Amino acid sequence: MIKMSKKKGYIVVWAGLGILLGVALFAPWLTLHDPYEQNLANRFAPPSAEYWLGTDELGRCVFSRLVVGTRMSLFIGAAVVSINAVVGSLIGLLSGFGSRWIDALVMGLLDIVQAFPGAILTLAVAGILGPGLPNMILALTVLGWAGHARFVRSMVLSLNEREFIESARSLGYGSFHVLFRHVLPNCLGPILVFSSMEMAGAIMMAAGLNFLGLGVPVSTPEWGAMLNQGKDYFRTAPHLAAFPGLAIMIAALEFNLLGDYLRDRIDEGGLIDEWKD
Amino acid sequence: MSLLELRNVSKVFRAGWFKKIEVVAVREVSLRIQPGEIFGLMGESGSGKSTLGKLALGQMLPSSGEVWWGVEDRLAVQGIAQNPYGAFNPRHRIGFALEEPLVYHDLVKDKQERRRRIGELLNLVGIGEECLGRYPGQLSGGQLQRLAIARILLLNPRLIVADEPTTMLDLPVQAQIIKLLKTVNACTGASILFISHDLHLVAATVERAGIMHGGRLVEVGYIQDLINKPAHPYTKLFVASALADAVCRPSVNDAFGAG
Amino acid sequence: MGSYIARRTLAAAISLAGVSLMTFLLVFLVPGDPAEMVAQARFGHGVVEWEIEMVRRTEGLDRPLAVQYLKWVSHLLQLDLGHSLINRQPVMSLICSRLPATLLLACSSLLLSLLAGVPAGVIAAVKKGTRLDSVLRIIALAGVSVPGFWLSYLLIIVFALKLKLLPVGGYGTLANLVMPSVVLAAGMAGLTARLLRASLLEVLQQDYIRAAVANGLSNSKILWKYALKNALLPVVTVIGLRVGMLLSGTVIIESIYGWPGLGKLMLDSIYTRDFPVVQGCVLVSAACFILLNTCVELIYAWLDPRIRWGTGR
Amino acid sequence: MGNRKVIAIMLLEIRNLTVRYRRSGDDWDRPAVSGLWVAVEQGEKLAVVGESGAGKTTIAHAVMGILPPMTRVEGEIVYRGQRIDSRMPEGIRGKEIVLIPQNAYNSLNPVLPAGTQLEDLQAEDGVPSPLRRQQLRSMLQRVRLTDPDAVLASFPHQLSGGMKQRVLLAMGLLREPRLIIADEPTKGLDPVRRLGVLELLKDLLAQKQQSLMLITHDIRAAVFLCDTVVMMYRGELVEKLPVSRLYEYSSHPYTIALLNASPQRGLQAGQNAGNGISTGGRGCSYVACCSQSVPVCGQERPVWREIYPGHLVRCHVVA
Repeated sequence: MIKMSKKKGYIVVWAGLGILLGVALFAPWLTLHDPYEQNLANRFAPPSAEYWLGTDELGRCVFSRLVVGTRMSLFIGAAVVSINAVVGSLIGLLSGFGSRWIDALVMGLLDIVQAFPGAILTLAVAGILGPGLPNMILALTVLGWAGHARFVRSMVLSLNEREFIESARSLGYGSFHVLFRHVLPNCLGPILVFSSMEMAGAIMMAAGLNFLGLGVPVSTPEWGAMLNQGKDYFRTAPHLAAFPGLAIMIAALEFNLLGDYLRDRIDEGGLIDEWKD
Repeated sequence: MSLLELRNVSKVFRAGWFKKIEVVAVREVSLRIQPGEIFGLMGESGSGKSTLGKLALGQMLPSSGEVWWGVEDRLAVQGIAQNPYGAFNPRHRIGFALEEPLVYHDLVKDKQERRRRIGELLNLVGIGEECLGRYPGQLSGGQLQRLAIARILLLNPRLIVADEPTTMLDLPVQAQIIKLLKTVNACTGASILFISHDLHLVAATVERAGIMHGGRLVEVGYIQDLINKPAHPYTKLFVASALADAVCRPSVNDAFGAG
Repeated sequence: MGSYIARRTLAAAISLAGVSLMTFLLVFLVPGDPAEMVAQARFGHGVVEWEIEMVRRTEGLDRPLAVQYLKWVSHLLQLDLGHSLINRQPVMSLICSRLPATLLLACSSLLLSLLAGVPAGVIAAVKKGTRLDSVLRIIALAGVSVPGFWLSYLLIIVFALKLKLLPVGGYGTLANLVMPSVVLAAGMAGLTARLLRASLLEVLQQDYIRAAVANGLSNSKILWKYALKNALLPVVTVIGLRVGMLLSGTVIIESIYGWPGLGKLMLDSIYTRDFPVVQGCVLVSAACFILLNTCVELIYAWLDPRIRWGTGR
Repeated sequence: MGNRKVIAIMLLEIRNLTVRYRRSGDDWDRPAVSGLWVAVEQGEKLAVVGESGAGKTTIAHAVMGILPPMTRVEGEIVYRGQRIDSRMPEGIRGKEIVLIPQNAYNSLNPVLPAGTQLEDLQAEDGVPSPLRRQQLRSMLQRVRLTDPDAVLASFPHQLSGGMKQRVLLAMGLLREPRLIIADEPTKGLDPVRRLGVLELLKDLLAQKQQSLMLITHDIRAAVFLCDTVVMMYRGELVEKLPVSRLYEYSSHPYTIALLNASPQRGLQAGQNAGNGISTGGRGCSYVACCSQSVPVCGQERPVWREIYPGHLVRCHVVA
């Protein structure tokens, strides 16, 4: 956003999101070659007009694999974040709005779950469960809901202090009505912001697991897995590791920027603080 | 029979983990409010008058003592908040916010009938129908406070607890809201518990009032008596402070007459 | 203050108890029968029924879960984390031999991230809206968004292979420490800069800063004495929480650079399915993390007098 | 007022001040203060009275030079013949002119003890450290804080609201300023505390011949403390008069409406208040809410008229 007005910066953010989603949706039509097709005669080819980003150790087109990998990476990220957001928000709402005992119970659980250094338990769970897409998503959601829950809880607590919630109660509305008609609509925007930033983290974490071979099968066209295969040849064919890594970084950057932008737009009354990155 | 009766009510707040801290906000207060009257509750900040308001609303339970309401339905006790800017959900249009209590409590089934009822009340509080399509953020504090009053009137309250309803508003708007509260009292016969730290405001609004200090209700009486012959030492101090810099004005004596 | 410390210590102990329970339960996530797994490790592949049964008896795996947990905790309290399935070494001594390397790496990268992140955050906030601010913000965001394992390879290619300035990996000298620390510090520094910028901008708008300006205090005094301490408060909490991120980062980075720390031990054990070691690593890193967070909270209390005196929050 | 020759020595003069805040990008708000002329003589006590949003605090911040960065300021602010609007010369801000800020709760730094914050001011003046405590003690006693040493050692959250306000007063008076700008010192106080603050201010100002610019919505406080009152409505001054004439002879419809709306006059609510129809910047700013407006009010901006020595009104109707 150097020398760019805020408005133009936002156009970049939306355009980036559009391109990422577009590539993920139309991946099969955007490839140059079949991403699974091996060509042992043409291994480790450097970037060229035919193979834009070169070929890998089995002669497969890196560009096409990256394009198809977008779909996989975004799908994993979106799946993980949606599960975390739904589970975490429900628990957070319950904790913030329910009785003191429920709140104490949930907070105790959160304190324990968040006493683990985030990714270490995820790694351990993924390692113990073994590779595979469902196992990986499970590992990423075992702890992931906790951040959402704590965030939504603190938001509900601060909304509870607001006059309009108090007056809704004194107008005789029941708890469910207050929760779903008054509290939740005021939480949705901030949850979206939080999720967008979580998405960046989830994409990176998933790529990390795939990089370690603890996620999807190694031959899958997925950014982390491609990096995993490319790392063995990084002295001779650095492009194999460079481009998937770049893709991960761009996707993470995009969702972080989107989160920043949405926060500027949505944040009313400072419900979202800078805690989440 | 009185509309609201507090019998020896106390409220204690407890905090602390290892060391227990106790704060007595309200101490053994007994008070009766008659149907149809406007009762003023004065005191400095921290005197416990807001806590007493919450007890009267039933938003809080007393630590000891009893609160009795002479009403059939809990909905007949309603409050007006200090901050009108926060009284409405920022995501709902005013029209929705006003219809919501009627729909939720199933008071008026017919949509046309609901519209008519809301229109009537808007007329009473002096606000045009065009505000129904607006969001709270687009309205001024005075307008929002009028709408908040209209909203509780939908529920036909018998007792309205107004806790500093004008402190966030400018002087002329303040006067309009006080006037409106008096109109509401006259038209619907609802009693009003008017809580304020401003003696002048209370004097211009109510007939009977009480003064709180340190959680106790130190004196209750007709407002003229409180001002002209205060009995309790704190009442004397309170009244003297409020009048101290106002004595030079010519119209001050008629002001209390006008109350 | 004394009661505050007591309260934090109690909370840390409760967390530690919860963490031990969850770590204990980790092993039951292993697909299949844990007894069979232990037997396989002990007797090689193709174990027979009586061997599994024997392991079940000797290891107490046939007892109720609560009994097993209590036994495990009682061993834990004697600092006994069991034995590796692979080389039969005590897990505790394995971890103790690896822990210093990881702590060294974590500390040096934490220091590095503060040295880069705090000035960057302050400069960006003071120069808000300028080109310098934009550049710093983009660098910070890139730091947060860059995958560490990828950055490692980029650095190796540039500094080890092309420029031949630093060794590709290994342990022992200061030169070995540079690249892994930089990689680990990148995300943390970006986060610190972003948080500090936002928090300082918020503080600079507060009434007490405006009052200090109106009182004619010099700009540098206002920034360093009046604003920065307030601005650091929220940052300290988040940094404490995010040190967990740093510890997690060591797992991958240590493996890439061949750094003989806890992270590499854990990853190697995951690959060889040596679960007692994995369990031990998780537990020890969680304990470190809890200890550290308790320290952070005490620092916070020292920074913020409102907490020190037991009022507020 | 602008064309009058100034004879008395003016301590502070604000000449044709216009301040606009930026909303975003090139979107500027309606001026918070527009075309404002005010002067404070040596020793004068002036009150600026208006409702919230009238632009009172903006004047105070403009004089102190602490407006937020995204603000457009036109006009001149002259202090003892020296312009201070574009660049504040050394040793004036916080020393010759001080601001007693509005929000006592958040105007002391929460992480520093009150004593440190006071001593930082002494350090600016080069007071040697051994003398500092003694000076502070006597200052705090002057603002009627009974236990100065305890206050000096306290963090702001340990002080009550009233004590914080007194510490802020002490900060302001510590350096013997010539002009004190007090921003809403009685806002939100109950009668007992309000009177305490007013009497304290009156005593303190009587001891030294300092000038005061009192910014308030509280007409009674203005009458209590000041000699001159200027009435402000939506960024413009509408009337200037000596306090002695306020109750009987105030003439501008807005001043009258405000006086009548106060509880002492039985709360006569005006016909209309604050729906703020724009006049397109041409007519009188009060025309939309005025009960006495005539057609010319909507077309022409009224000029100042002196209806009595020292009593100026800006209204078409008052002749």
